[in-house]
Amino acid sequence: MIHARTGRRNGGRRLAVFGLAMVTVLAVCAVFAPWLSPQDPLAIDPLARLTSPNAEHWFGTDHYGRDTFSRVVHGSRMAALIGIGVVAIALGGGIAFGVTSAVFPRLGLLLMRIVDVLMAFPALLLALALIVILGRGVENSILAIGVVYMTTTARIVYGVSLRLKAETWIDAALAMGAGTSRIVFLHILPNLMSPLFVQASFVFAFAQLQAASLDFLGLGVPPETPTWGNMLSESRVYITRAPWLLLFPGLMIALSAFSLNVVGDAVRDRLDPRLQTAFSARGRS
Amino acid sequence: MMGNAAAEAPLLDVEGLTVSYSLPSRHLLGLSRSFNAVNQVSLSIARGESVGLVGETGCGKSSLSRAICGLTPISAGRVRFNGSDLTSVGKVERTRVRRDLQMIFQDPGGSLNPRLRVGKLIAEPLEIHDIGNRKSRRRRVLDILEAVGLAAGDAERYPHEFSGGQRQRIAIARAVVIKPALILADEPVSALDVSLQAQILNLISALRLKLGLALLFVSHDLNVVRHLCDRVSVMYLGNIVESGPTRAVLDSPRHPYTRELVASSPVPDPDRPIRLLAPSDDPPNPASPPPGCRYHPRCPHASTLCESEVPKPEDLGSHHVAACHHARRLGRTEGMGT
Amino acid sequence: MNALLSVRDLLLVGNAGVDPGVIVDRLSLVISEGEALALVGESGSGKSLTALAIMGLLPEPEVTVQGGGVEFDGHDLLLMPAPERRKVAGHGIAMIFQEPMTSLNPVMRVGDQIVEMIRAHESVSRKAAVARATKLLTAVRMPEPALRLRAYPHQLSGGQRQRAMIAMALACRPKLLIADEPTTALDVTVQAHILTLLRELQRDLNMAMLFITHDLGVVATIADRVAIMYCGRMAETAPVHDIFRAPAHPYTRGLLACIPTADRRGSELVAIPGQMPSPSDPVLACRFAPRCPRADSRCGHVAPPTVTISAKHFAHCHHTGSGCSP
Amino acid sequence: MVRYLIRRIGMFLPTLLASSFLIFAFIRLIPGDPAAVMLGDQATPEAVAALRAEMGLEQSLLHQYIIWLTAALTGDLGKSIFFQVPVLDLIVDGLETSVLLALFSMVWIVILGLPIGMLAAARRGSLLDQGLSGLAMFLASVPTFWVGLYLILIFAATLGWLPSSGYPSIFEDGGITNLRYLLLPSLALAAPNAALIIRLTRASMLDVYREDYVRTARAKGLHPLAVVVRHVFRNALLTVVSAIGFTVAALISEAVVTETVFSLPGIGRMVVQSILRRDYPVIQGTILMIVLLYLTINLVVDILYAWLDPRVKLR
Amino acid sequence: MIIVRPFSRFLFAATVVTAGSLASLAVQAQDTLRYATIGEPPSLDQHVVTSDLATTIAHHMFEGLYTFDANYEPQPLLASGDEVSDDGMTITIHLRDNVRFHDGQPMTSEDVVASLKRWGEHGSRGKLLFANIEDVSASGPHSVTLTFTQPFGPWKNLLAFINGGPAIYPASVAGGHDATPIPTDQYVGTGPYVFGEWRPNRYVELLRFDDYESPPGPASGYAGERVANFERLHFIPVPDPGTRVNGVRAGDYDYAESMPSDLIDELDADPAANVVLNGGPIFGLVFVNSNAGPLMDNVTLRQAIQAALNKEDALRVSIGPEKLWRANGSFLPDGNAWHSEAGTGRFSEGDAEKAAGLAADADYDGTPIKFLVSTNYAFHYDQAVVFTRQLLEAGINVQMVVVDWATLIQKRAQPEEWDLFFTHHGFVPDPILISVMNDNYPGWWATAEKQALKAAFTETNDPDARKATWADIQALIYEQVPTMKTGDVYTYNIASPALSGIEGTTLIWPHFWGVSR
Repeated sequence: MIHARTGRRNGGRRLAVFGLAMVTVLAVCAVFAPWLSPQDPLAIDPLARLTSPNAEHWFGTDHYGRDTFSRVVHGSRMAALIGIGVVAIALGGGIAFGVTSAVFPRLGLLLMRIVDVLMAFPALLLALALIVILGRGVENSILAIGVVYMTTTARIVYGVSLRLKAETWIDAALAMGAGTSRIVFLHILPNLMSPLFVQASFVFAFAQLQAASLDFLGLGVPPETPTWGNMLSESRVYITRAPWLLLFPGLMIALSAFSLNVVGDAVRDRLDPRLQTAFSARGRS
Repeated sequence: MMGNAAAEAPLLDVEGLTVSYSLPSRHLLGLSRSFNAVNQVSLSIARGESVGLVGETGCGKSSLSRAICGLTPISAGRVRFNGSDLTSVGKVERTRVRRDLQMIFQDPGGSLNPRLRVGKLIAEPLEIHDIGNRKSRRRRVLDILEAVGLAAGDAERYPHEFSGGQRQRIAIARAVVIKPALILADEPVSALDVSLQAQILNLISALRLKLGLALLFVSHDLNVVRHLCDRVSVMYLGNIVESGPTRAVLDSPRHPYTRELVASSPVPDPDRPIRLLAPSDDPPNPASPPPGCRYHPRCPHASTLCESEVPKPEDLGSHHVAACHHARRLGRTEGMGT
Repeated sequence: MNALLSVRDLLLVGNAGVDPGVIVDRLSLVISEGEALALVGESGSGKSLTALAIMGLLPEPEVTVQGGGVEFDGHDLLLMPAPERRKVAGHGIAMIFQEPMTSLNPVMRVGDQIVEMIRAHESVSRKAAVARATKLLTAVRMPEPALRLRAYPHQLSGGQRQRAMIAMALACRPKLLIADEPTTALDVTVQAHILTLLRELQRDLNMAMLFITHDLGVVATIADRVAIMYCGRMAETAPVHDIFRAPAHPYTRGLLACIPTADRRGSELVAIPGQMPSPSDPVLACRFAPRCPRADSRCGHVAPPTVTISAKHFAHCHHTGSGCSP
Repeated sequence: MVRYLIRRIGMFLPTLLASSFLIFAFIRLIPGDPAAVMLGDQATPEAVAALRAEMGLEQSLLHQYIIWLTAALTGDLGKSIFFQVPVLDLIVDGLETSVLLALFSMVWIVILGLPIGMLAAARRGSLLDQGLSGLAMFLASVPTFWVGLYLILIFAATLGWLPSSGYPSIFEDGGITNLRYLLLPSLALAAPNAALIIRLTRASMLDVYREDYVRTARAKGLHPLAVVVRHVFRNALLTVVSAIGFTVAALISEAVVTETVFSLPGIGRMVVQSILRRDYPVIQGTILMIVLLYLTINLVVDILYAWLDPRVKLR
Repeated sequence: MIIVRPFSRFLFAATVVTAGSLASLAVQAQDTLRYATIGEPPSLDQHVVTSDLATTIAHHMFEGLYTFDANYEPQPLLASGDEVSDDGMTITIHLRDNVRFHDGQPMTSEDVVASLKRWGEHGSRGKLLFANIEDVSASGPHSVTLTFTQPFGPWKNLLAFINGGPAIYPASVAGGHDATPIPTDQYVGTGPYVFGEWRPNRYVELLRFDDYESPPGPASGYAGERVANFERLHFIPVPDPGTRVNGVRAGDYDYAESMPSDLIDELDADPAANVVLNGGPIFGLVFVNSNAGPLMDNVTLRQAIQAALNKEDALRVSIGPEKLWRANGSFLPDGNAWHSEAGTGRFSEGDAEKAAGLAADADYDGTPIKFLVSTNYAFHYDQAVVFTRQLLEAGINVQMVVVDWATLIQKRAQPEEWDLFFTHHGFVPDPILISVMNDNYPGWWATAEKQALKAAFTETNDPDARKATWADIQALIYEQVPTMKTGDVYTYNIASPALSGIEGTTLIWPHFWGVSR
């Protein structure tokens, strides 16, 4: 009768506000990176290598003498690009696979078996395999991670679509004589939007982690591109010599994933507390 | 010619309708089993008539109504509606014919897509059947909203902004906006509180009178059926065991199951307590019905004949039909009404 | 008869969620030993929460007791420390619920759940507890009780599950059984059996019963006395015959007029217009006033008095005096 | 139960077969010539060509697949091009590390995830709950390798409490105490997944707590601990158990990174190294083994689930 | 509050107990030296494998006829002495007669002949020598005669260079294999350590050879006495440099190679690690494609590229501390006999204007120039990044193609895939071993001028003549730009302070005879 989830609401809301603020800051960084960063993120200064944070270089410099702050700011741009790309592929493919499978059960059986097979590969391995085939590159990183999360998204979309299909209003529409396209576009897709928004925020968050892992293994975005993962990968030997080089990009990855998770969580709680188990926070990793 | 023929023939004529569901096989390589949720049921409704379909959970009443609406595939039998055989006509024709057959569901919230505004929801049947233009549809929506007791402004709101009773009004508005000939209502008031239930029952009655609708009313509540329906059919385990004029069937039931049902139904009168006619409430398993008369394991009147032979429907006069070997013996003398 | 349970001015407040506000407003009721009281109301009237408050099972902190007292067998339950109160649960008061499908733990055998109940309150051996559980299942007319003891809930039918619930509730011979719509989810034929069983057990064990329902037909079957609630407040309490024969409160009358019966066939039902306000809506002195055919300006401003119709018949309304029975 | 088992295993085999084909096909699409890599910087083209021929790289793809699969079925996954030893030997050796690492991590996940999740659920809404939930969310958002680097820095390089890297087999010198080599890596690997389990445990405890049967249990006057342990926990565990499937997948996946950071001789690092060396047979064999492992664990999880939930096995 | 407090106390206690169980005592294997390598060698077969890592491991078990002393002078190892005929065409090498293989068999001239022949036929470095050799034969049980087609100066250096060099295997092993590396079960050598086992992904294990007969004389460089103090050597692959550093600090490894240059000051100051500099510098080389593409025969454009590069900047960025690099144009370092300043004026001009002018002279039209570089070696990548930016500033459109090392090796063999590629070269005692001297090495530099000078270089035994010719070759390299040296890099390793006998500088590869704990 009365939802028993309200207890965490205040704390949850504070966290969600923080998350939303962080996401906004990151988005602003991504859009206005060239204006926000005080220096060219690629400019090399051999005489200012590995300087610790100071007034000129807020986050210090790396071993090229490049300004870490500027690189971190520019990194948000790649993070956003990868996140958006991965979400687009994961959701686009996931919706196509999932909804088609739910609406055409026979075809669905086959499609979902394909998804099953892809899901039999642990995520990073699948991404790794795809990267190795496709070669390093921003697009290929996006594609590889996108395919990984497409499988989970397809599963979720399939599940939610099946549940929607069992809803009385679909029966009602069918009883009225509604055709397949009407069912799909008017009755299923709009109702998928909020769960998909939640899924999108989680995919966005975990795309950051996967991309960072690929970069770290040296199989992600080309190393000359300033991404947080590349920055970590390049400077991991300086963990004692120049700890700021690991601290800031690492924190950025964590914060971006964290804030998106928090936002997704809050939205899910708002939408339907019972969805909790349908969306695992981590999805696949 | 056409008009005459249609007037004489029943609006809905269901003959030998069977709905079967398959079950996973017991053994890995065994044949898949199936059971008949609806077993060779025949039923007809004339124009403007209201017929009640009564039974308990798992008796097949929902499967029957869903099959008539085309939501569940039919395994055998025929459904004629408005002169067309819905089981044999093409898809386009079937959609056209179905225009005159609309459905109302039990759960007033669930039958309305939460993402669509009420105006859009009500206009949906008009859109599907391509009736009128945007403007005329809009007008009809507003008219019908008023007819069901809602305000014109409600067209812009979403279903979740309404209470249960109001949502059922919306569902009814949607069902009647297209001016159908028959409404199939599957337990439309059982989820509502008694004060709202009365409002909705009154609304259905009023609309029926105004629009000359025929009604197939599926319910487990004898009081409601008694109130609303001209005729009633009682289902047990996929079969119609008794049917006839409401008063005749419910006041002097001839089938032992109907008698049990009537005796079990509580009446708001402390002087008319419920009575137990069957020895137990052992639930029937629809997937493996007993041989012979399906009711015999619970029946206080069962004889050896009942264990082996399926009773045939028998007309006991004035269209009162019962499928029981002992229907004549269980005569009016043991009438149930007080 | 002695008052076994008395609820005084119970005030339940919803703190957050969909409907913040006063949910149960200074409700009082009394149940005597061996008496069956039906608490009647529509959904949202607060009848279930009242029962949960008595049991100490409110979904806190969403709903909390903000005032009043619950006295059972001479002890104030609300002031009792938790361990003692747990002793009352089961021993003194037991409860059964509406959904027999979900009220039993799906991964625990039925027998174990009954045994758990027995052993929580009495130090008996497991074997003895099992034997008693078998007896209890027989007492509630469970078919093949020994077999059902080892079954999981999903292997039982709805009626059987409710029988198991009843067996569990009766395990420690409670003085009061609270039954929260125990038959609403069941088919009428099953309901008839469960109601009959409850009635018999209640009389045989001389157990008091608080039976919560919205179905006046069921009330007529099960109750000695009836309390009608509307929107968190008591509307009318009376012996069962008086409620049906001489309802005093307009709401009670309206409810009775709503029910389609053989006598009213074909004619329009006299529906109560409008709908029940939610606890968050502004509060009028009489909550039923907006829907009441007899309401006047007094009803909006002056709290309705408690009118004594007869010794055991009370109504809370300005307009009980005149009016017709349905 | 038997029927359930058979049906579940019936799903397992086709998936495995389809995966094996995918693995084989994937690997062949990778650019890079294993022969050239193997012979090194100063190799002549003729030597490379000769080696290619010797390694069977010139035959048709399907032919290579069938040969590979038939051999794989008999346990022969080929010979490592780089090490010139049977792939199976490499995998078996690597499995000790990887399986122990995963087990160790699972232990962390369970002993950290379940109690903390339960605690957070018990103190729902409190500052403690907010803190723990926030922390869990943060840990789930931190890259494992980052955690690993800091763990090495703190516990190995600075404090010197634990070994920084590597893992000598427990069958070698040091025996069972060699497990200390896995403490830090397993902690790094467990952190984000434990965070997931914390969140999941908390959520499903709260979900179950709202179930009617928990209310029934409380109505029975049971001690709260009995309610939690016998009624809430067992049912909440169902959700958690079903999550173990993808937790294991996550462990395997992230082990690739963790084993690289900690220089563990496991199959995860072997995949990465073999990709860099273009050691086809090893890549194929290892990924096949990982997929097999993963599918098997999922099978076990499902069976465990069926065992925990009587509703499943009778269906 | 749903659950009572005693429950959370219980949880707390459980957590504490768990944390307590973490403590565990370290156990150290006293007689094992643990060496953290950057990875795993492809094979330890010295004849055909030129990997430095392979040599680091293998020179403990395989020995050649000669080796280098601390002054990079070749000294006898398995040989006891040699005689060179006056015309320089016949060389007789005398072998020590007390040498035993690990399988217990004595080493004879037959084994030496078989080993030299396999090396000469299939080893890339062996081919350099054998191109001038007519015949190798045993001239006694412990003496071998090499007959040359023409005098060949660098013969002893080539025989002493064990990396890709003439390790002596038993005749049964050497005679039975071609270019394919010999399998591990046939690793039979003469060195102070015996092959133990190779546990892929875990370690390569060498065991002390108890019947080892050390060469005479005091230890100097690799020459002289060899004493094996450790019972076993473990070469453990630890690809992550940070992990190697922390591993030595934490005591998990006794020795770790290839340290990040920026950490040298920190490690120098760290009592938990001793810094060991590598003796010979390595140097980066950017090869230019002489076979295809826009740079194939456009020497002016090559010079434009060369002029644009400021190698000092690149070195500073990629290496950092100045003591670890020299912006040195000479292919061999200062102090080495082969040092020469010829042509080095063009080494690091860093003159964008001049480069742009040269590019214009070369009719450069902005065609993209593909620069192949891998990330496996940080300094390749780092320097390539700097060069790319310098070239872009000079208007030369360079595009980096970043791949992993395996792909680079594959791609560089295909002339149409690249225009420039980055690699590095280890220290060599004789310039003939520098890869650019090999006509078949990718880049395929084989101009007539080169061929003439190369012939002159190898035909004489006279050291001064050879040095002069080498200076000419170096000048020609700066003129024709087949490759661009990027400067000397001194790598370093770290050792546990517990080790004694480790010198501050390695000769080329670290060695662990004469070292103890």
